[in-house]
Amino acid sequence: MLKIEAIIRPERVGEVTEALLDAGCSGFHYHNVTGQGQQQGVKVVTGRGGQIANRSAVPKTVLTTVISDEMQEKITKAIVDAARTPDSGDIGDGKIFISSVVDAVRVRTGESGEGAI
Amino acid sequence: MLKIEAIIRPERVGEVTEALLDAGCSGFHYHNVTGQGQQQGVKVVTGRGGQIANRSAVPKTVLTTVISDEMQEKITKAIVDAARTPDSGDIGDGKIFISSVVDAVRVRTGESGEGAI
Amino acid sequence: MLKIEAIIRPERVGEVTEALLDAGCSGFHYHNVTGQGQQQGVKVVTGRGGQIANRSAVPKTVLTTVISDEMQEKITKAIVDAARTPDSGDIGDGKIFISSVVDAVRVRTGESGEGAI
Amino acid sequence: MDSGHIAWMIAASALVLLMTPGLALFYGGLVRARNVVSTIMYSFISMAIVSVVWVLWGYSFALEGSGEFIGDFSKIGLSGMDINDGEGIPDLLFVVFQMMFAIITPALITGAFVERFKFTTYMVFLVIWITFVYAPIAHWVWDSDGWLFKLGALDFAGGTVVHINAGVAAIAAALLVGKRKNPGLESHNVPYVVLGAALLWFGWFGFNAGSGLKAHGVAVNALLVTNTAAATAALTWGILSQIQTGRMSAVGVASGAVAGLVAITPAAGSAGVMGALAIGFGAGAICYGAVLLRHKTGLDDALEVFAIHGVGGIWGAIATGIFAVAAIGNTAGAIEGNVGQLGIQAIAVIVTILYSFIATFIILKILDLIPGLGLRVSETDEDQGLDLSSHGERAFVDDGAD
Amino acid sequence: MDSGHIAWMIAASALVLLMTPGLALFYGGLVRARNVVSTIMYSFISMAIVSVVWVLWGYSFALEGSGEFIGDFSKIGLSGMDINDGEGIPDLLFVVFQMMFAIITPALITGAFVERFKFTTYMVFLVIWITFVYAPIAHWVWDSDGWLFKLGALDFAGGTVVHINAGVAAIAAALLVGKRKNPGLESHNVPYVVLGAALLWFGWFGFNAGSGLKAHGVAVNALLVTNTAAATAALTWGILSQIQTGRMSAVGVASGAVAGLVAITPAAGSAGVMGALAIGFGAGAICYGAVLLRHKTGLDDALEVFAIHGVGGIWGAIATGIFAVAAIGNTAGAIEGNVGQLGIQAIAVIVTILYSFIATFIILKILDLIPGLGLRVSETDEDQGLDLSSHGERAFVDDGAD
Amino acid sequence: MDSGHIAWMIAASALVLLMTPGLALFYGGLVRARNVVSTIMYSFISMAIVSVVWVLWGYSFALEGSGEFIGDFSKIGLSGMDINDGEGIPDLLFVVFQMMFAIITPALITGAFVERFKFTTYMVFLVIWITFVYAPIAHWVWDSDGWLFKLGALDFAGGTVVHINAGVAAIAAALLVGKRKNPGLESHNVPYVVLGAALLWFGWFGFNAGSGLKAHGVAVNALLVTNTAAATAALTWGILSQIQTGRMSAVGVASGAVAGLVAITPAAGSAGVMGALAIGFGAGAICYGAVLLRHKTGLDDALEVFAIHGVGGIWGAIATGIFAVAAIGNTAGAIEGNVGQLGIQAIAVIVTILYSFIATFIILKILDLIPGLGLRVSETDEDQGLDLSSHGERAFVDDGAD
Ligand SMILES: Nc1ncnc2c1ncn2[C@@H]1O[C@H](COP(=O)(O)OP(=O)(O)O)[C@@H](O)[C@H]1O
Ligand SMILES: Nc1ncnc2c1ncn2[C@@H]1O[C@H](COP(=O)(O)OP(=O)(O)O)[C@@H](O)[C@H]1O
Ligand SMILES: Nc1ncnc2c1ncn2[C@@H]1O[C@H](COP(=O)(O)OP(=O)(O)O)[C@@H](O)[C@H]1O
Repeated sequence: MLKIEAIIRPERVGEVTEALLDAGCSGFHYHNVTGQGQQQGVKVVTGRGGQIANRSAVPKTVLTTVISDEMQEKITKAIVDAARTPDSGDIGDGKIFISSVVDAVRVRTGESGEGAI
Repeated sequence: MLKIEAIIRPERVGEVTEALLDAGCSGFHYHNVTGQGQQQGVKVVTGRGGQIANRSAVPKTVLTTVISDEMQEKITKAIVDAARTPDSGDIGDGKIFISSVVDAVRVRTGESGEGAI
Repeated sequence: MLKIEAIIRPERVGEVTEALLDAGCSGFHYHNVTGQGQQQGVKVVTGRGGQIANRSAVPKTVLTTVISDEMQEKITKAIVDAARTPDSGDIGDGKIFISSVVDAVRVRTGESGEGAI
Repeated sequence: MDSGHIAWMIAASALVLLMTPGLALFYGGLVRARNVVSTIMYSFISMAIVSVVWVLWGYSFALEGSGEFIGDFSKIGLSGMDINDGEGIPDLLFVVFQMMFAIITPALITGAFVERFKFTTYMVFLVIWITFVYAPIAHWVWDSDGWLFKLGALDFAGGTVVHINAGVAAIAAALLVGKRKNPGLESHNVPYVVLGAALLWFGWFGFNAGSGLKAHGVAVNALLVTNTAAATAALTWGILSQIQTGRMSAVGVASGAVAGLVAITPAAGSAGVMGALAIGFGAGAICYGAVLLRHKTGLDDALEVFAIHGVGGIWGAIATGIFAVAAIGNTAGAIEGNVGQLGIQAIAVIVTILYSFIATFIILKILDLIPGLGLRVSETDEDQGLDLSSHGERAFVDDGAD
Repeated sequence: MDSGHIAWMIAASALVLLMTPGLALFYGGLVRARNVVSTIMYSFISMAIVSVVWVLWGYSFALEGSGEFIGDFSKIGLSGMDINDGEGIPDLLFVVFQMMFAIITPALITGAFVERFKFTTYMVFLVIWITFVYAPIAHWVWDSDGWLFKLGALDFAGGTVVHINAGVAAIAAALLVGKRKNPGLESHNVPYVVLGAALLWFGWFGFNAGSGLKAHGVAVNALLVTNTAAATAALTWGILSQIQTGRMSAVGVASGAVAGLVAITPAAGSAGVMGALAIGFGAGAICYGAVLLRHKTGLDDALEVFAIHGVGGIWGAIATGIFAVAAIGNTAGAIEGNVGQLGIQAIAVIVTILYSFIATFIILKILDLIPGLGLRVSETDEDQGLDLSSHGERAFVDDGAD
Repeated sequence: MDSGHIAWMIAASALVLLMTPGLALFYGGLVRARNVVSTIMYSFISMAIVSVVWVLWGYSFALEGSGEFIGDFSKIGLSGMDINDGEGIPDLLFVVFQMMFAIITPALITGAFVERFKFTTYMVFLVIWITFVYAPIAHWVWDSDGWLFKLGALDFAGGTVVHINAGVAAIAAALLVGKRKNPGLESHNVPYVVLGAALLWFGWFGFNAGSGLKAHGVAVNALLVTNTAAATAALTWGILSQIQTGRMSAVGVASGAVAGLVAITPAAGSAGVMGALAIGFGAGAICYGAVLLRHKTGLDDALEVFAIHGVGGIWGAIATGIFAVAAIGNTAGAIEGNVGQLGIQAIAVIVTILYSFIATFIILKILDLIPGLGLRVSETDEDQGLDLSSHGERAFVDDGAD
C-alpha cells in the first residue's frame, strides 16, 4: 500500500478529485496548508495599502490518498495531469510525495489490509 | 516506531482522544480535513434554498499519533472502538492508516528514538 | 528521501521557516493542528467567565518537508534550534518525526526522484 | 401628533428590531461551529413569523379590548386602524414598536434549547407561544385595563413580559428537550458574542428609551440609566471573572452587559442614575452567581437564559420597587418610603413565573406528542450539527476544501 | 422647517447609508472565501465614489431643473444651496437622503458579476452609470417635472429607479462579463449573509419610511408595511425551501426577506397592511421561482440580482397599482377601482427595463473595448481569487500559518 | 424643550455609542488572530468603565463649573440634575451624548499598544486618563468657560479633544510599552476591518451631526460634509494605494474613510461641501503619507493611531481655520479673510499635543512602576496571544478540534 500526498493549488482541487475518481481512486481527503517553495510567493499589500510585500508562503492544498501499489502510476499521472496549470505548467503547481503504508483498518468493519482502502 | 493516522468523524474526536489516553498513548494531534469515500456525502441546499445537491466531500478529522511498534494493536483497537458509530457502525466512520517512522526527536531535549515519542 | 514532520508552537513558525531556508531546505508546508502531549494544556475560561477549565489540547503547527537523506541531521538540528523555547526549552516545544519517502514527483515538469524535492 | 415623538419612535422601533439579529449573533457565537446557522435562524425566523402573527391577531389579543386578562378580536388584521389615528404618535406606530418586543421575546428563549431543538416544531411553537403566553402577559402588564397594570405594577419596558417570561419559559423548554449530548467547552466565535452584545446594547436604547412613546425627559432618563446599568453590570461581572479565574472573560463582560440591560428594563422609567448603578451592580453580581449555580444543576439551559433573563428580570422587577423615584416616574419606591410597591412588584413577578412556566410546559408537551413534530432532532442530526441537518448549510466554507 | 422631520430624516439617511455595508456583508457571505474582500469592496467603494459624484453633479442632474428627462447644471457642486433653504426639511438633507439611494443602486448590480469583474473598470463604471443611467431615471420618476412622475407612476421609494434598474443592469453586466470559471457550490459564510440581510432590513426602514421626507402617518405606514412584507416574503421563501428540500435554508430565508423588502418599496406609501401581506407573499413565491428559473438558463447572474431585485421590483411596481389605497397615498389602485393605474405602472416598468438594459449594455461594451480597462480579470487572477489579485489582501489569515 | 431635537439627540447618542464596537471590529480585524478578543475588549471595556466614571465624576470635571481649566465637583454623581432641566434638549441628554465621546477617545488610543498591553493596567489607565487628560481638554474646548473656547478655537465635534488627544497619547503609549515582538504581516480579518469602518462612518453621523445638539440646518450641513469628507478621503487613499502597489487595498480604503471622518470632525459645523472635498482629499493624502513615514520610524504605533487620528486631527483643526464659512458656523476662516483664525486653531492644536503627550506619558510611567501593574504582558503571554493569556478565550474555535 502506498500513501500519495499531493500538494496542489487550492483552485485545482475540483479537477484533481474528479481525476482521482475517474482513475478509480475511491477514497481521499484534503486540507489547506501554507506552502513555500520555488514559487515567488504572493504579493500582499501592507502598511494600510501603501506598501507591497512578498509573502513567500502561499496557500496550497494537500490531498492524501492511500492506494494499492499497482495503482501508483495511474494515480500520479491523473494527479499530475489535473493539477498542472494548462499549457506548460507554472512554478507552484505542486509536488507529489509517495511513501509506503504498513496497514490500513476500516473503522466501520474493523477489516484490515488492502480491503480496507 | 509507527505512525497511526486515523480519519474519523469530527463529532467523535472527544471519544477517540479519551480512548487513546486510556490506552496509554500520551501524545497525538489532529486537524480537520475534507474527506471523500464510500459515504454518500452530505446533502447541502443550494440555489438560495430551492435546490438540494450532494456534496460528496464531508468534514472529517485526521488524528495522528506516533507509537512504539508493540502498541499497534492496542491503539488501533482503541481507535476503532471509539470512532465507530454505536451498534454496527456506519459508512463514513473512517479509516486508520499505519506507516513506519524512522526516528523521532523531542525538540525540548533533543533526545531521539523511542524515548522521544 | 525523508519526510520530516515537525510539530511546533504556532508562534515559532517564523523562526523555524527561516532556519530551514538557511539550512538549504527550499520547500515545505505547514498547517495548524490541535495537539496533546505532556504539556499541561491551556487554561480556558468557561461558564461565562466564572470557571476555569484545562483544555488539554493546545494549538500547534505541523511543518512538513521532504529532504534527501543526507540532509537529515542538518535539518533536524535547524528545526530543533529554532523551535526550542530560548534557554532550556519548555514542555510543549514539540517533536519531530522522520519517515522515509519512496518517491517524489514535481507536478509542473513531471520529473521524479531526488530532483523533484 | 408630534413629529418629534414620531421621529424618535420610528427610530426606536428600528433599534429594537436590530436587537434580534444582535441576539442571533450573541447566541450564535456561543455555540459550537456546527450549530451557528441553526442558532442564528431561531432568532431570525422570529422576525418573520411573529411579525405576521402580530399584525394578524397578536396585537389585538395583547393590547386591545377592555378585558383584564386578554385583548379581543377588534383589531384582527389591524382592521379599522387609520394612519391618522392616535395622539402623540400614530396608533400604528405603537403597533410596530410593540411588535419588536414580541419578536425578541421568544427568540430569547431559544438560548435554552439550541443545538438540539427541531426547527419546524419551533416555528409552530412561535405562533402558539405568542398567542397564548406572550399576548396575555403583555395585556396584564401594559394594557391600561390589564389586572397587573391596574394593581400598579411597574414594568416600564418589559422586565416581566419579556425577560422573566422568556427566562422561565427557557427552564420549561430545557427540561423538556433534555441535555445536549456533547456540549462544547468553549464559545466558537467570541467576536460574534461581543458584537452581538454591542448590538443589543445599542438596540436597547430603543427598547427602554422608546417605552415612554415620546421624545421627552423620561426617555432621556431611560437612556441614561440603561447605559449606566449595562456598564456597571458589565464591569462587575468582568471583575468577578478576573478575581475568580485570573482572566477577564470577554464572554463574561458581554453577559454582564446583557444582565444589566435586563435588570434596568422595568426600572428605566422610574429609577435615577444612582438607582441604575445599584441595579447594574446587583445584576452583575446576582446573575454571575446564578450562572455558577446553574452549572451545578443538571439543567442544560444552554445559553443561560434563566440565569440572565429570568434572574436579571426578577432582580430588576424587585429593584424597581426599591429604587423608583417619584420625580421621574410618578411612583415612589421603597427607598422613598413606598414599601408597598415591593409587594406589588413581587406579585407581578410570581404570577408571571407561574403562568409562563405552566403554559410553556403544556404547549411544549403537546408539541412533543404530536406525530411529525416532537421537540428534539435525532441523535445523528445532533451529531452532524443542526446547520447541515436542519438547514442544509454549513456556516463556514473554506476555499480548496469546498 | 420642523425639527421632528429633520430628526427623522437625518436618522433615515444614516440608516440608508448602512444598507450598503449590509449589502456588502450579504453579498460577501455568498461568494467563495477567496473573493470576499473583492465583493465587499464593490459595495464599499460605491460609498466613496458615488458620494463625490453626487455632490459634484449627480444630484443636479437627477433632481433639479425643469426638464422632463434629465436635470440640469444649476446645482453643480451644490452651488447656491444654503443650509436654511427648504420647507419641512432643509434641501441639503434631501440631497443627502437621495445620495444614499444612488450609492446602493450600483452596488446592487455588482452581485451579477462578482468573482470576476475588474475593480478599476468598475470604478469608472460607477461614475458613468450614475450619470447616464441612474440620474435620468431618478429624474423621470421622482422629480415633479419628470415625465413618469407627471404621468402619475407610483414609486414611493424606488422600485423602478433602484431595484428594476439594478436588476436589469445586472443582466446586461452578467451577459457581457460572462460566466464564472468555477463557481462555488456553497456560500462561504452564512452568518454574514444573515447579518447582512438583517442590516438591510434595518436600514430599509430609513429607505421606505424616510421616502415621505417627514415623520408622519405615511412614514409610519411605510414602516409597518415594510416590515410586514419582509417578514411575509421571508416566511414564504423559507416554507417553499422546506417543502422542496426538507431543509429551511438560512440563505433562502434571508433572500426572501430581501425580496419582500424590494417588492414593498414602490408600494410603501400607498399599500396598507393587508396589501403588504399580499405583496410579501407574492415576492417570496415569485422571486423564489425566478431564482430556480435562472438556474436553468446559462446566465451567470451570480447573486440573483435580476431574480430578486429585477423580478421583485417588477412585481412590486405592478402590485402597487393593484393594492394602492387612496386613504394612505391619495391614489387608488386596481382593487379600489382605479384599474388604469396598472397601465401607468406597466409603462414605468417597461421604460425602466428598456432604458436601463440598453444604456448599461452600451456603457459596459465601451468600457470593455477601451485599452487598459476591459471587464474581466485574467484567468490566473480569477483562479487565485480577486482578494489577492485586485486588493492584495486575503480575507482571513490564521496564526501559525501567517 | 423641543421633541424634534430630543428625538435626534437620543438617536445621535445611540449612534456614537455604536462607534466603539465599530472601532473594536476595525481594530480587531487588523491584528493577529491570537489577539482579536483582547483588541476588541480594549474598546468594549471602555463602554463599561468610562460610562461609570462619567456619571460619577467625569461629566462634572469636564463640563461643569466656571473655571477656565477644569470643571468642578458640583455635579458629582449627576447630583441635582433633574430630567426636566435644560433648554432645547434636557441637560441629562447632553450628559449622555458627551459620555459617548469620552468612551471612544481612550479606545482609540489602544490601537497603539494592542497585542502587548496588560489588560488590568489598561483598566486603571482608563479611569485616570479620563479624569486627568480627557476631562480638562474637553473643558478647555467645549465648556463656555474654557480658555480655548473663549479664545475662539473652533472644534465642532472633537478634533482636538478626541482625535489629536488620542493620537498623541498613542505615541506616548507606544514609546513606553515598546515594540511588538513579532507583528503580523497581514490583517487577520479584512471583512471585520471594513465592517468596523462602516459602523464608524454610520456612527459618525451622530458624532458630527449631533454636535450642534439640535435637529437643524447646521446638523444637516454636518451630515453632508461628514459623508463627503469620508468619501473623498477613502477614494484618495484607495487611488494612492492603487498607484503605488497596483492593488486597491480594502484596509487602505477603510483607513482613508476613517482619516476623512477624523479630519472633518472639527470642521463639521463650519465648512461647506467644497471645504469638505478639500479636507477629505487632504486627509486621504496626508494621513496616507503619515502612515508610510511612521513605518520608517522605530515607533510601533501598531494600528496607526497617530498617523490617522493625530495627523488627521491636526490637519482637520488647521483646515477648519482655512475653510470655515461664516454663513454656516458664524465664524469665517482664512479663505473668507479671517486669517487670524488659523493662529487660534494652531494654538489649540499645540496645547492639546503638549498637554496630552506629557500627561499621558507621566500617567503611564507611574503605572509602569507600580508593583502588580506594569504596562506589558510577559513574553510568554505575548507569544501565546493575549486572547488566551488575558481573557482565557480563543476568538475562533472549530468543531472537531475543540
Ligand atoms: N521538499 C518539499 N517538501 C514539502 N513540500 C514541498 C517541498 N517542495 C515544495 N513543496 C511544496 O510544493 C509547493 C510547490 O513547490 P514550488 O517549488 O513552489 O513549485 P514547483 O515544484 O512547481 O517548482 C510549495 O508551495 C510547497 O508547499
Ligand atoms: N484510500 C483512502 N485514502 C485516504 N483517505 C481515505 C481513503 N478511503 C477513505 N478515506 C477517508 O475515510 C473516510 C471514510 O471512508 P468511507 O469510504 O466514506 O467510509 P467507510 O470506510 O466506512 O466505508 C473518507 O471520508 C475519507 O476521508
Ligand atoms: N507520540 C506523538 N504522536 C504525535 N504527536 C505527538 C506525540 N507526542 C507529542 N506530540 C505532539 O507534540 C506536542 C508537544 O509534545 P509535549 O509532550 O507536550 O511536549 P514535550 O515533547 O516538550 O514534552 C504535543 O502537543 C503533540 O501535538
